[in-house]
Amino acid sequence: MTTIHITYFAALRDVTGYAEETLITEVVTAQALFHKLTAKYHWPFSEADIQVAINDRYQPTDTLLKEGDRVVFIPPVAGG
Amino acid sequence: MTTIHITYFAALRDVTGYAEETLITEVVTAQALFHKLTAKYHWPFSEADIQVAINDRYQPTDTLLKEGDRVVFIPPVAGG
Amino acid sequence: MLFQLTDQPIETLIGSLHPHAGGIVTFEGRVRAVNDDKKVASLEYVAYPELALHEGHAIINAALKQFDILEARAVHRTGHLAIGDIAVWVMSAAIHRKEAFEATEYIINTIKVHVPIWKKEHYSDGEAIWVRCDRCTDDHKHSHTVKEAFSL
Amino acid sequence: MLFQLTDQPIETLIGSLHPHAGGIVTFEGRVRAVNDDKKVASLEYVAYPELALHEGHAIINAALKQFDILEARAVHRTGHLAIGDIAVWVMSAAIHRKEAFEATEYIINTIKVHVPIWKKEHYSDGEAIWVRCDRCTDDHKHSHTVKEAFSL
Repeated sequence: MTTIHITYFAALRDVTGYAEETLITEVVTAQALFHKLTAKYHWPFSEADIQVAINDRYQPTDTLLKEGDRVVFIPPVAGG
Repeated sequence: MTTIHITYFAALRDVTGYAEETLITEVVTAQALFHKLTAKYHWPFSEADIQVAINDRYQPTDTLLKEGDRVVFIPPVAGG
Repeated sequence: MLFQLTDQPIETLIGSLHPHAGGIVTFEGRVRAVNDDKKVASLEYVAYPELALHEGHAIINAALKQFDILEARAVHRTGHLAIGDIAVWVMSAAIHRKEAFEATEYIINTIKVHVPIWKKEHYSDGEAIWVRCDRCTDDHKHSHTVKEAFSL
Repeated sequence: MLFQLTDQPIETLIGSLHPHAGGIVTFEGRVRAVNDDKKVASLEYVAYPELALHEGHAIINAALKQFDILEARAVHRTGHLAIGDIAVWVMSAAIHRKEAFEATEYIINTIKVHVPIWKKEHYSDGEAIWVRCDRCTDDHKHSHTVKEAFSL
């Protein structure tokens, strides 16, 4: 089991209902965590829509999660 | 014979030595006037370098000159 | 006046630059009154600051490497903005103008797809929408949106 | 800072524009300290005002017709300029940024070849030269000059 801190922004924050949560989870990759949370919160995004940041840097979705990682799922950006 | 007012700018003003002159001339086109003045002042330009303005508008070099026209020979521009 | 001549100094807010900088191109992105035929009342920009600053710096550094430019910078606003407010500002300075145009366009295009900043449009009918990838790849494609009706 | 986030207004001197203007691109041309490997001390711009204003207006009007832009303007300075001074400033505003980039680049490119304005570069060695068609067709081509040595 791994302790993961998750931060939500924008549409994901609104749908999830809060900004941060900490999970102790058996999932091994960021991708698996995304699917687990999508099932729980009914996020209106597919995996193709989402990028993943781990410890404040973009990472591939199949990155293995480590104890204490901070994970952010990035909905489609729209700056500018 | 036609009376033509000629104004000089930039390199042509420096080479010619003054800003304006009025000529009473037998030449019929702006092009012919250019060649006449080039012979007189040894301008360092060929006809291909020069554009012609008549009465403050660009005109083709073979434009016929009329009594009282204001002619400006435009050396290569270099704004900006 | 569409075109003016002046013998007085022309002033902008860019300030002094590299003395070899001859061509400076800026982009400013402003909040539009209408987007996708909907009347926008105001806009909210939210950033993920730690990653946004990292990616923003990386984009400017990539532009400095990739184009023959002397300087480049960008600033993105966050929070609530009104119609006409500047949301993002980009500047590139080069010896010659061509490179400055290319670099500024590259920087704004890349900011729009890489920097984690999100935009919620509040419409005059009370609806609010997180804009999804606003014309990020095609300036003429309509934006796709994630609708969250009445979340004002 | 190369890239900044701010929750404060971003200010420029452009002022208010059409409420649909989302992308604004400016160009400023500044006096460079070096041109064609020669050290420039100062610059003198001379215009043929009656024709320059006519051609300048025609260029802006052509851009407004040719590109999907909402506003455009340009201003060119005349007289003696120092290093770093702005010689020309161009602005286009469009709904979307692509058209604003294209229009601003078109306007400055066209001003440089059509508007009767001339530039005399004064070099630190005392020489002064009327610059001949400074990179008007090719940003990388060396400029040809009409030499008038020691005409200071």
